[in-house]
Amino acid sequence: MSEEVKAPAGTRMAHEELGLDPDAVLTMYRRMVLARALDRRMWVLNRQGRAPFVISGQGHEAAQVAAAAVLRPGVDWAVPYYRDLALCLALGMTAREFMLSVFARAEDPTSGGRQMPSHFGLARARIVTTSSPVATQVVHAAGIAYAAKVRGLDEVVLTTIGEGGTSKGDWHEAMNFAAVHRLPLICLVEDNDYAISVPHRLQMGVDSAAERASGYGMAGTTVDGGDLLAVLKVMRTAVERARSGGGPTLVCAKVARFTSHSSDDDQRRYRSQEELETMLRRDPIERLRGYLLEAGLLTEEADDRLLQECTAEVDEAVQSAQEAPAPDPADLERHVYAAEGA
Amino acid sequence: MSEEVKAPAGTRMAHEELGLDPDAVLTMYRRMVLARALDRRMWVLNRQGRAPFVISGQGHEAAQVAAAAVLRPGVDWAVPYYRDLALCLALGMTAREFMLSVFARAEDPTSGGRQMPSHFGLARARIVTTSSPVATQVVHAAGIAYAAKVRGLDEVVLTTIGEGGTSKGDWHEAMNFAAVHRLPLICLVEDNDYAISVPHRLQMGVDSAAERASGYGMAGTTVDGGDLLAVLKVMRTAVERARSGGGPTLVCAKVARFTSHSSDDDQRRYRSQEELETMLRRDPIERLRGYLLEAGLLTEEADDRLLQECTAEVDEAVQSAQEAPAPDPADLERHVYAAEGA
Amino acid sequence: MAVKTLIEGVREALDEEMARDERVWVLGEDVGRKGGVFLATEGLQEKYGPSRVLDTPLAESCIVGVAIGSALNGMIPVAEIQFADFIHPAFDQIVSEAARIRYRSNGSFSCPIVVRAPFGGGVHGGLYHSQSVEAFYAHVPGLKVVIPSTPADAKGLLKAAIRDPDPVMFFEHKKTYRLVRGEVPEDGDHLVPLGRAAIRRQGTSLTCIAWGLMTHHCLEAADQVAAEGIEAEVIDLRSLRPLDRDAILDSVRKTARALIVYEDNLTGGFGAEVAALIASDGFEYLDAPILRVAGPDVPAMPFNKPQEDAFMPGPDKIAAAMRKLAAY
Amino acid sequence: MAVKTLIEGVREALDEEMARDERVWVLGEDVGRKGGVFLATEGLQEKYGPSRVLDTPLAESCIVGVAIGSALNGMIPVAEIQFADFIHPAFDQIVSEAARIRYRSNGSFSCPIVVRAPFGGGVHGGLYHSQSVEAFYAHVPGLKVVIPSTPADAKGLLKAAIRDPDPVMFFEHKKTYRLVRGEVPEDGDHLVPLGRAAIRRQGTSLTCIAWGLMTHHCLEAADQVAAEGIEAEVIDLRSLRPLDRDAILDSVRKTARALIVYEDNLTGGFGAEVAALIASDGFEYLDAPILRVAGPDVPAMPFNKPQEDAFMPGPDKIAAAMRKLAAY
Ligand SMILES: Cc1ncc(C[n+]2csc(CCOP(=O)(O)OP(=O)(O)O)c2C)c(N)n1
Ligand SMILES: Cc1ncc(C[n+]2csc(CCOP(=O)(O)OP(=O)(O)O)c2C)c(N)n1
Ligand SMILES: [Mg+2]
Ligand SMILES: [Mg+2]
Repeated sequence: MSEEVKAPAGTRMAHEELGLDPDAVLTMYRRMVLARALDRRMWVLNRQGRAPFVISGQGHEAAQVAAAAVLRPGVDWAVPYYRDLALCLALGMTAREFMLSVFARAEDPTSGGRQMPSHFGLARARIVTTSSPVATQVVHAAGIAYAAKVRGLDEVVLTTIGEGGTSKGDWHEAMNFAAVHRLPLICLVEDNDYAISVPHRLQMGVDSAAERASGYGMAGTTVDGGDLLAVLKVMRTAVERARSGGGPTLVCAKVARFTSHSSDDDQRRYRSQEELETMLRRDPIERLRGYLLEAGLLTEEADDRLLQECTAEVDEAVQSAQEAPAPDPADLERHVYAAEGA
Repeated sequence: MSEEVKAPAGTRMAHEELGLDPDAVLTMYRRMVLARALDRRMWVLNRQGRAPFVISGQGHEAAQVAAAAVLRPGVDWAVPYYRDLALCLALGMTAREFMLSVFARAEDPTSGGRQMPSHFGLARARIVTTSSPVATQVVHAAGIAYAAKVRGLDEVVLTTIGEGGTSKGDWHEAMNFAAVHRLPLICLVEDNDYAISVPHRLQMGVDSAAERASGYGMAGTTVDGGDLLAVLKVMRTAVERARSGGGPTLVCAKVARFTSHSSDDDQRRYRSQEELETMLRRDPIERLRGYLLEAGLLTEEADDRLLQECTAEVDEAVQSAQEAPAPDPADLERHVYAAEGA
Repeated sequence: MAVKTLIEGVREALDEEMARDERVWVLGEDVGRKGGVFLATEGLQEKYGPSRVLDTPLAESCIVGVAIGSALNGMIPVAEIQFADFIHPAFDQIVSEAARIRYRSNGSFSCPIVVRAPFGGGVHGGLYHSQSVEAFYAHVPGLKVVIPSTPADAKGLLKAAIRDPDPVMFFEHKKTYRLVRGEVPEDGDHLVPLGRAAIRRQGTSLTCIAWGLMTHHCLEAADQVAAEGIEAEVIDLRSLRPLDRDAILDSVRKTARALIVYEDNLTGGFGAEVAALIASDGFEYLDAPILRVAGPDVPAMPFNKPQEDAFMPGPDKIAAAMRKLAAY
Repeated sequence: MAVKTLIEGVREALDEEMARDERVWVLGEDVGRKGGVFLATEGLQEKYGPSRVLDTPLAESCIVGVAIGSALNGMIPVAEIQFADFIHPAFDQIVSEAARIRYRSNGSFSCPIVVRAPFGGGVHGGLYHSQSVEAFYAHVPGLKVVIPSTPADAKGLLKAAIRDPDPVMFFEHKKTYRLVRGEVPEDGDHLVPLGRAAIRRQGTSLTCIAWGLMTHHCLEAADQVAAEGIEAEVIDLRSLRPLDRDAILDSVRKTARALIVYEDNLTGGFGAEVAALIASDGFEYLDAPILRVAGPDVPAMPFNKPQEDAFMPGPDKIAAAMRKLAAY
């Protein structure tokens, strides 16, 4: 799409400052749009009674796609949490693979339909298997990073968590360990102001979890998570620090949670109409779209085309996943332990 | 002893700055000396095979006695840890009561000889029952402080912990909770550079745990824990903050661990002779003694007398505790639950 | 008496006890404005204020530890753990602390707390929203462990738990919340004593021992086999700790056959203790092996329906075991 | 073969496996310079360096979580928990994470870790340095639970645990560390397979099932009653999970009487599962009730000697139960 670029004369745009060519920015944009389309579709499926449970990342896409952009998939590690659909797609999970988990199909590469959807994991992409208990993953990430360091491997580990999750002991223990050993770890806090219904001010006494970084002896930054390029810049610094032995970084990206916590929640019970309206204006995709249009990197027509492509991809994923076979009850007892002799 | 005061003309001494009269300072000194004498004696008992396990607070006395001095015993709460002999004595535990626990006697008011010595607790003095797992007590302290706040009681809660203990998730969860609710809580970290054999630099990536305070949104201070009056000053500020609704304070007092971790440890295995010698020079009692002598608050003779008094108190405590009856095996199953109908 | 759901029984107990005694308070994730993810605490924050119905940070060890501390300072906390699956981070606070405060202080401190948690599967909760955790706690001296299976019991047992001077783990099966309806006494002093089992169905052919949702599955199974002349006595334990030994042994003395049913993983589940008790103290009454029907030994209940169904000890599996036992 | 202590068996296993496979590493509190509070890791840091023998911060959940992470990235960690009493903060990492990584990922990830912890009492350890915790973990599918009772087994089982592709909880009774001596094969490939019990004494009068220190107490008791013509067969389970069902049932088939002995609190201890197994699958062989001798249901072992002794299931109590059982 680079033929459509029309950079305004005389000014250096943010993506240029970052040395990004138009394709790179558009690729990220596309990832966000695809994630959003998939995410929206799963809510439709939920309302139709075809997906018993969904939990989504709408509003978090810019932070996730920027974080993914600094990783080398299959080399660096991602230890995500349930909102990270855009992150996982950007790291190589396909739309169909995701839909297989939404429908809990046998082929679902994450868990064979054993886990709830959005409990990500994909071995080939080094997306580590995750669970529901909040914050346990952060400690695994520290362990992976420790192994990388001890084994002398050039690997960086990204882990993500909500701001609520930073209240857990595991988060603290992992941050401290990572700081003591100056591990190649980045902890991205996706701060959407709520932990289900619990607002930020009841969760912590500071504005940003990143304020805790110095208390561990590590670098910390708070960034506007609705601004893809701003997050990208911060993540680049973090990943360079990690690669060069400078130790871990704690990044807090301020994002918006567009949907209720999950399909079992209704956020209108605890957020006012007014608050919801203001919040919904913080759309990272709209924002990037505006930027791209303004920068002349995108036209309305190209955008329509892109949306259609994404929708088609989603349609296909849904259809194919829907048709895939359900798990066999006879497999219930498989993989509790390694198979004998395996 | 106030007749012995000879304040040097023209200069205001540190205790005067704090508005302390000589008796107040000498009382604190006496508490430190008594704690040290008791503590030393228990090691003797251990070597004689009369006390199977001891763990002590030698080197920590100034910080503890200063902390106790700002509390109102029986009104304010103390949630201590195992090094807090001086703290507990200052809050009203008697030497005999302590020795009852060293000998695991039935009368031991802490646990009836059920717990290891130095697992403090004394209901009448509002010293809360404590256990061995590190850091659990800090969360209880937060809960006590929450209750005080909600019930509108004018109570302050002091809790103590080693620097190693700050690595635990429970410590983090409690600090965060206390900060969110601006609780009347003081957490005193007695930082003696080691957690058994693990040195400070492997425990945390910062010089002082108090550097974490701002990350919770609370006040934090690091203080020379060998300097009684310096700690007292910090603790006064903290307690005033707590009483006036200003929320919690994290105080890190740098102290020395004179003894091995416990009678089961030998610190020569992991600390060099040189390091040990330097460390042993950081004696808070010697330091205060020097100050008192210089300030004319104490004479050598008065000091000798005081030491004799303390030794006599220890002798009596040991003898009386030694003679007290052992627990009855028939009581093994008591107090698992409240007695029926109680 | 009005017919209510089990969760209404829970809510009424909380409401009445909070109204009766201002020391009683509730804490947990989302218990305030939202009223809890299952709405067990709905309306309580409006009524009693945010200090007594507190939305805590996301930290289970903190929730239980703060509860303990508040109990030490004169309050009576009812801590909600959002799902029993997430109680594990609080294991140390429960087992090392709450359970031992009385014992370790030789009776000079006590810990009157209640920890409530929804447990159990069959609600497409997947591996981490379906677990049974009662065996871990029923093993711990110093704790009491209670599981209601009817709305009236939910109310009466919870009220008794709140008034109990010791720590009580109160587990509510998620699937019973709205499925199970029944009359609930309006009486503010409707208390069901901890430690007493209830005989839900009289029978002479065999004794079937269960708790929570499984009580209902056993009753269904009993109905199935009754047509074949097998009369199962169904005992709902209600308290696992203290355990109503007499109720179990009296029934086995009568029937000479025992079947224990639980949803938790078979091996090391609490049903093992019930079996062990019968095998020692009730051995002379027995005419047949002691059977157990329980969840299989897989880490937990899968999310997908076919495997979730395969995991669940349902009425059919239970009826089959009843037939086998009766025919022995 | 040289005669060694049990803890020497542990140390040799670690040393040999670290020498054999550079992926193996050790982490825990004080395992480095100090060599562990019981000296299980003495000398290893000097030999293998501080990265492979790591003194961690004081944080058990971190120790286990980091172990898990390192296993996901190609290492084989042996995490030491200083005392089993302090494993509770890591409960969530062990139960929700380590035990389920294989299952929840449908086999695409695995978690080959070993968690070692000294457990048990009789060492004036008081309430928090004496506990038995095996029942909690033996209940958890996805974990293996191993307890050696001899130096040779300590070595062979630990080596097997390190080579096992799944998470293994390895509990060592503190009192056996130096008290129990025995020949230890020098062979670097001396492996004792997990899941196989050992018959420590042959007998026909009754079957006595135990693990850890209790094995030795049972053997002493068996010697006591042998003079009276009671020949007890003593089975040392060695693995609680997987459980050697055949060894247990074969022996009971022969003796018709079963006694289960454990130090942990009676109610809900792992012996309940053994009893339940015999009561279902071995019922036909039984001529007598299944007896258990175990720790009383008090929170833990007091520090003072009289109550510590009263807690302990010692040879006399066991012998008394053997007599009772044989006379039935
Ligand atoms: C240990 C644990 N406790 C409770 C829960 C239930 N729960 C799931 S998500 C969630 C809120 C998480 O909030 P936050 O960390 O801010 O992430 P967000 O969902 O806002 O992205 C809670 C309480 C859980 N999964 N794990
Ligand atoms: C949860 C837990 N883990 C391990 C231990 C064993 N242990 C007892 S004291 C201690 C070191 C504590 O160090 P620190 O907190 O610095 O306090 P200090 O003893 O130096 O005063 C350890 C590891 C314990 N008691 N609890
Ligand atoms: Mg959030
Ligand atoms: Mg220390």
